[in-house]
Amino acid sequence: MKTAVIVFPGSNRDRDMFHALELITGTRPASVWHTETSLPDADLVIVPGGFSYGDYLRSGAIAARSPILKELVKKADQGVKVLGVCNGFQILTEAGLLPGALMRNAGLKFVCREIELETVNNATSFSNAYQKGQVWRCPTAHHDGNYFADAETLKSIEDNGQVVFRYANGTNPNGSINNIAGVTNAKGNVLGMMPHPENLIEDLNGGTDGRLLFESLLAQAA
Amino acid sequence: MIPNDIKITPDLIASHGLKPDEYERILKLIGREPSFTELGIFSAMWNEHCSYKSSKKWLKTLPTKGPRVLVGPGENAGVVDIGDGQTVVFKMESHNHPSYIEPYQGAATGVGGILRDVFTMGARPVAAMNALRFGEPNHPRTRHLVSGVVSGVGGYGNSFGVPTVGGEVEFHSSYNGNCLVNAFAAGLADADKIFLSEAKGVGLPVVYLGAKTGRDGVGGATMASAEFDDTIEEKRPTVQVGDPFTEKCLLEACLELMKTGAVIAIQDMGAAGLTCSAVEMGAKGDLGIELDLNKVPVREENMSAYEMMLSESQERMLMVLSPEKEAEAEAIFKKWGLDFAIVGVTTDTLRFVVKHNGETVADLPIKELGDEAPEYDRPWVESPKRPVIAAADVAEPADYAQTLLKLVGGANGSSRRWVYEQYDTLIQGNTAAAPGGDAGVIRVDGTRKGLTFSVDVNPRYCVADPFEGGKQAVAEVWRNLTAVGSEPLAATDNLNFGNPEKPEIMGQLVGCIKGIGEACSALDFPIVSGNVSLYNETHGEAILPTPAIGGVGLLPDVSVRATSSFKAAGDAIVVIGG
Amino acid sequence: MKARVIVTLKNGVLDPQGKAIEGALGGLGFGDIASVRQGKVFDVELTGSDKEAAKAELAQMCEKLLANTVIENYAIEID
Amino acid sequence: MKARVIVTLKNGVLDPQGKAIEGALGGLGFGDIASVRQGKVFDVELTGSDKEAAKAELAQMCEKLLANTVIENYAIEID
Ligand SMILES: Nc1ncnc2c1ncn2[C@@H]1O[C@H](COP(=O)(O)OP(=O)(O)O)[C@@H](O)[C@H]1O
Repeated sequence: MKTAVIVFPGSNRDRDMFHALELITGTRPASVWHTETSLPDADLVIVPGGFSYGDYLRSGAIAARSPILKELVKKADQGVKVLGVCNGFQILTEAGLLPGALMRNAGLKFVCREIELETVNNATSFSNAYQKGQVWRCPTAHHDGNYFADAETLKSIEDNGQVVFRYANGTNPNGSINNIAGVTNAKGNVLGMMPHPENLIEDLNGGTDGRLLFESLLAQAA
Repeated sequence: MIPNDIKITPDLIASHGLKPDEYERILKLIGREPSFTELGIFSAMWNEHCSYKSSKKWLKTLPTKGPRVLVGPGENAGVVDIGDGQTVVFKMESHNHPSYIEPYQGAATGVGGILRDVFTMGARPVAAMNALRFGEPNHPRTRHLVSGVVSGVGGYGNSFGVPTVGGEVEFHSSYNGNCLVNAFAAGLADADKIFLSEAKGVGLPVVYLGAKTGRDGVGGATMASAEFDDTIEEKRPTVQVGDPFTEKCLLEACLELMKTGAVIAIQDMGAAGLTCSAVEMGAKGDLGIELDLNKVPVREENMSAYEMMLSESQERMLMVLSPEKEAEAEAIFKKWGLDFAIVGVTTDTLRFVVKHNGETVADLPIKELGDEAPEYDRPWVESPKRPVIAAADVAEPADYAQTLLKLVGGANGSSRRWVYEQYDTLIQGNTAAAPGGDAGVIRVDGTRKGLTFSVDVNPRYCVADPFEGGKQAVAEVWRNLTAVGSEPLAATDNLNFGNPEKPEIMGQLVGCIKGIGEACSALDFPIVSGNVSLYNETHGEAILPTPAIGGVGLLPDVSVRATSSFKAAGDAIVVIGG
Repeated sequence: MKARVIVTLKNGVLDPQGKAIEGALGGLGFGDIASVRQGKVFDVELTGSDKEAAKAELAQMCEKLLANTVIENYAIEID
Repeated sequence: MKARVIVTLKNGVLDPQGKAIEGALGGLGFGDIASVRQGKVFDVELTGSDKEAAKAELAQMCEKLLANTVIENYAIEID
């Protein structure tokens, strides 16, 4: 599987993502600087976590307006898979690739904590290695992860099965509506999620639950 | 604009924290009255913060060498060999006074400062810790300080992208008017790619990098060395605001630049930024430095030479670069959106010359600015030892369960999860043990090796018996490191005390340093970096003596280590030790 | 020319910060608060001098960057 | 009664957000921006009806919570 990671000034989980993808796919992803205007040929493009542009103004807002995003929108329209994690999720919503918005955590504080996720839709390229209803561990680390969408949008994403992951067993760390932790676009080729599967992939991390997400993508590409 | 020809009066001298005999020393040194800017430069170089004038004599007694120590105290951070050509670079530093005035920004810029110290040496920061002390939980200011400081530490470190793997939080009434914020950072660098601050070569460009200079914290270094009183309110607008985004860009740009071979010397701008960094680079290299302040990127209009020389604006660096790599260097900084300006040149005159608007506003002997700073052998008295309380003197609790609940429910015994959940403890993907155990553990990226981190001190022990308390702080850090199975390598210290001009406070400082020295010698645990914060007093009341010790250990195989949780019912519980 | 842009949350959009401030003010003993909503203000200095043109440009800035129109409204004031 | 409180950074205090926004607007092709400074706005609904009393109370709220007077100024407007 060919992958690429977009790097913005202020991205800081890009290194974690490079490491995870290299470990799991066996090849190092291409690194794409935010000022570039074309993306390499890849099956999966990742927008990593961090504080792009310091997350000043709104999380992800400034990054969503960088040159490379125009190209990313084009690729997404062509069906290339796009995964945004944490700040990546915020960037994809700001860019209009995903519905809704990510607001300040209900507790107003940055939260770094392991939570539980339920895979509510395992029929996506990002979740097929999980069982439907499977509950798995995943770390979170964010300040603005409180997912919000208006009633109409919410109904449509729920009805379309766009909600892929939900916080389970009362572990919602941020007040997200309907416990939403990860959503796709209508076509299902773009996923945004707040938790960090890339930080739970080897024994050192104390578990490997996050691996299945990448293995889902790998299975698709094979 | 503030002119440079302001008349130097005794009041002005005093307001710069310089004592009359110190001013006499200045007159003798330069053979004339200093200009206003020169007075500012002396005040910055000769205050406690930069000159360590009260503590130097005693700090020299600490063991700082060892087979693994590559760079000891005196540089931006200590450097310790961890095998395979790799090193760990670390230091701890206080930001106590700024955090009391503006807890969020004070703590944030404290973290920013220590991270800069580490990456200035060429190391990528891989772990952070913080040691925090606040007043009583029900003191009216405590809640505000705790919440501001913790979110400030997190706000900066999380955005910068370094995992916080340990720390401590304690409450005691002696910190009611003077909280402590000590930040630790560690980074990794190859042994043959360590960068130092010593300038080399005459006629080379002195380059300014990073954020623009504003009036932030003008006089801040002076403030850090002055006791608090009610006039503190007036000093408020000098607060520095941190910009972790710029710092992250500065990190990436510096590391990228260092790879090109362009960097001859580098020094971060901390307290009294431009002054201390330029003087240090020149003095260490036996060179003069000439600065042209009109080239300094500024954020505000009409900044005077005095203000530029004393500004504490954050996220700035000074470098000496190879001239032939200048264009390459500039391109890297432009890529990261940072300011890049050639602001001066190295000379062979051994003078520190500062020009502004065509006028020479300072012309001082560069080595003497540092070397001739006053050094005091302050009078001290041995602290009266508090009586030892024998176990038999303490009544047995009537109800053990109640007592236990009281202990774990108290401010100093309860879980610190509320604090460390606000810190990103996992970023970089190498965290093997996050806060909550004896020591934080990270994997050395790309290897099987692990590094372990702990920070500790018990100020109650230090006040009861400074010597024993100092020893104990080192021993506890050592134990934390060995408890996870690592070999302790070296330590850093952050000595927080009251006013050293009082013999009893000086006695605490001396006692603690002696204790630390003795323990470090006995354990082959050298101190490779550190920081001293004195004058931690409010209305004449000093804080408890608080010499925080930060230690680093090495695990040959990070997967082989001990953790503190009980593993199974029925296992035997063993107590070992004396 | 000086302009001020005020960006506020749309009605119906949850405002965790406003809610928390409401609670905190209550806790400080301010009793007569019905609600608090938090927004942003941008003080923008423009080099041009044509007010109408500036207004149009500021509206563009809001649409493109300053406001997230999924959840926010904006208002523009020019001195 | 509706009131609006506007909190802005004092002169000279670094505004990393404003600076980043300035840069981003430039990148989007807005050429004539001299500077951007970001602040906060609080829309407060009060239950009382005495404007003077409200003003005094809002000033108290600013001093105690809404503004960080170390680095920020505040202004109060009542409808
Ligand atoms: N400010 C802090 N930042 C990060 N971790 C902290 C902080 N304060 C305490 N901790 C962590 O919480 C745990 C308990 O702290 P403490 O009670 O001081 O431990 P100990 O008594 O073992 O020294 C430790 O793992 C420590 O690293």
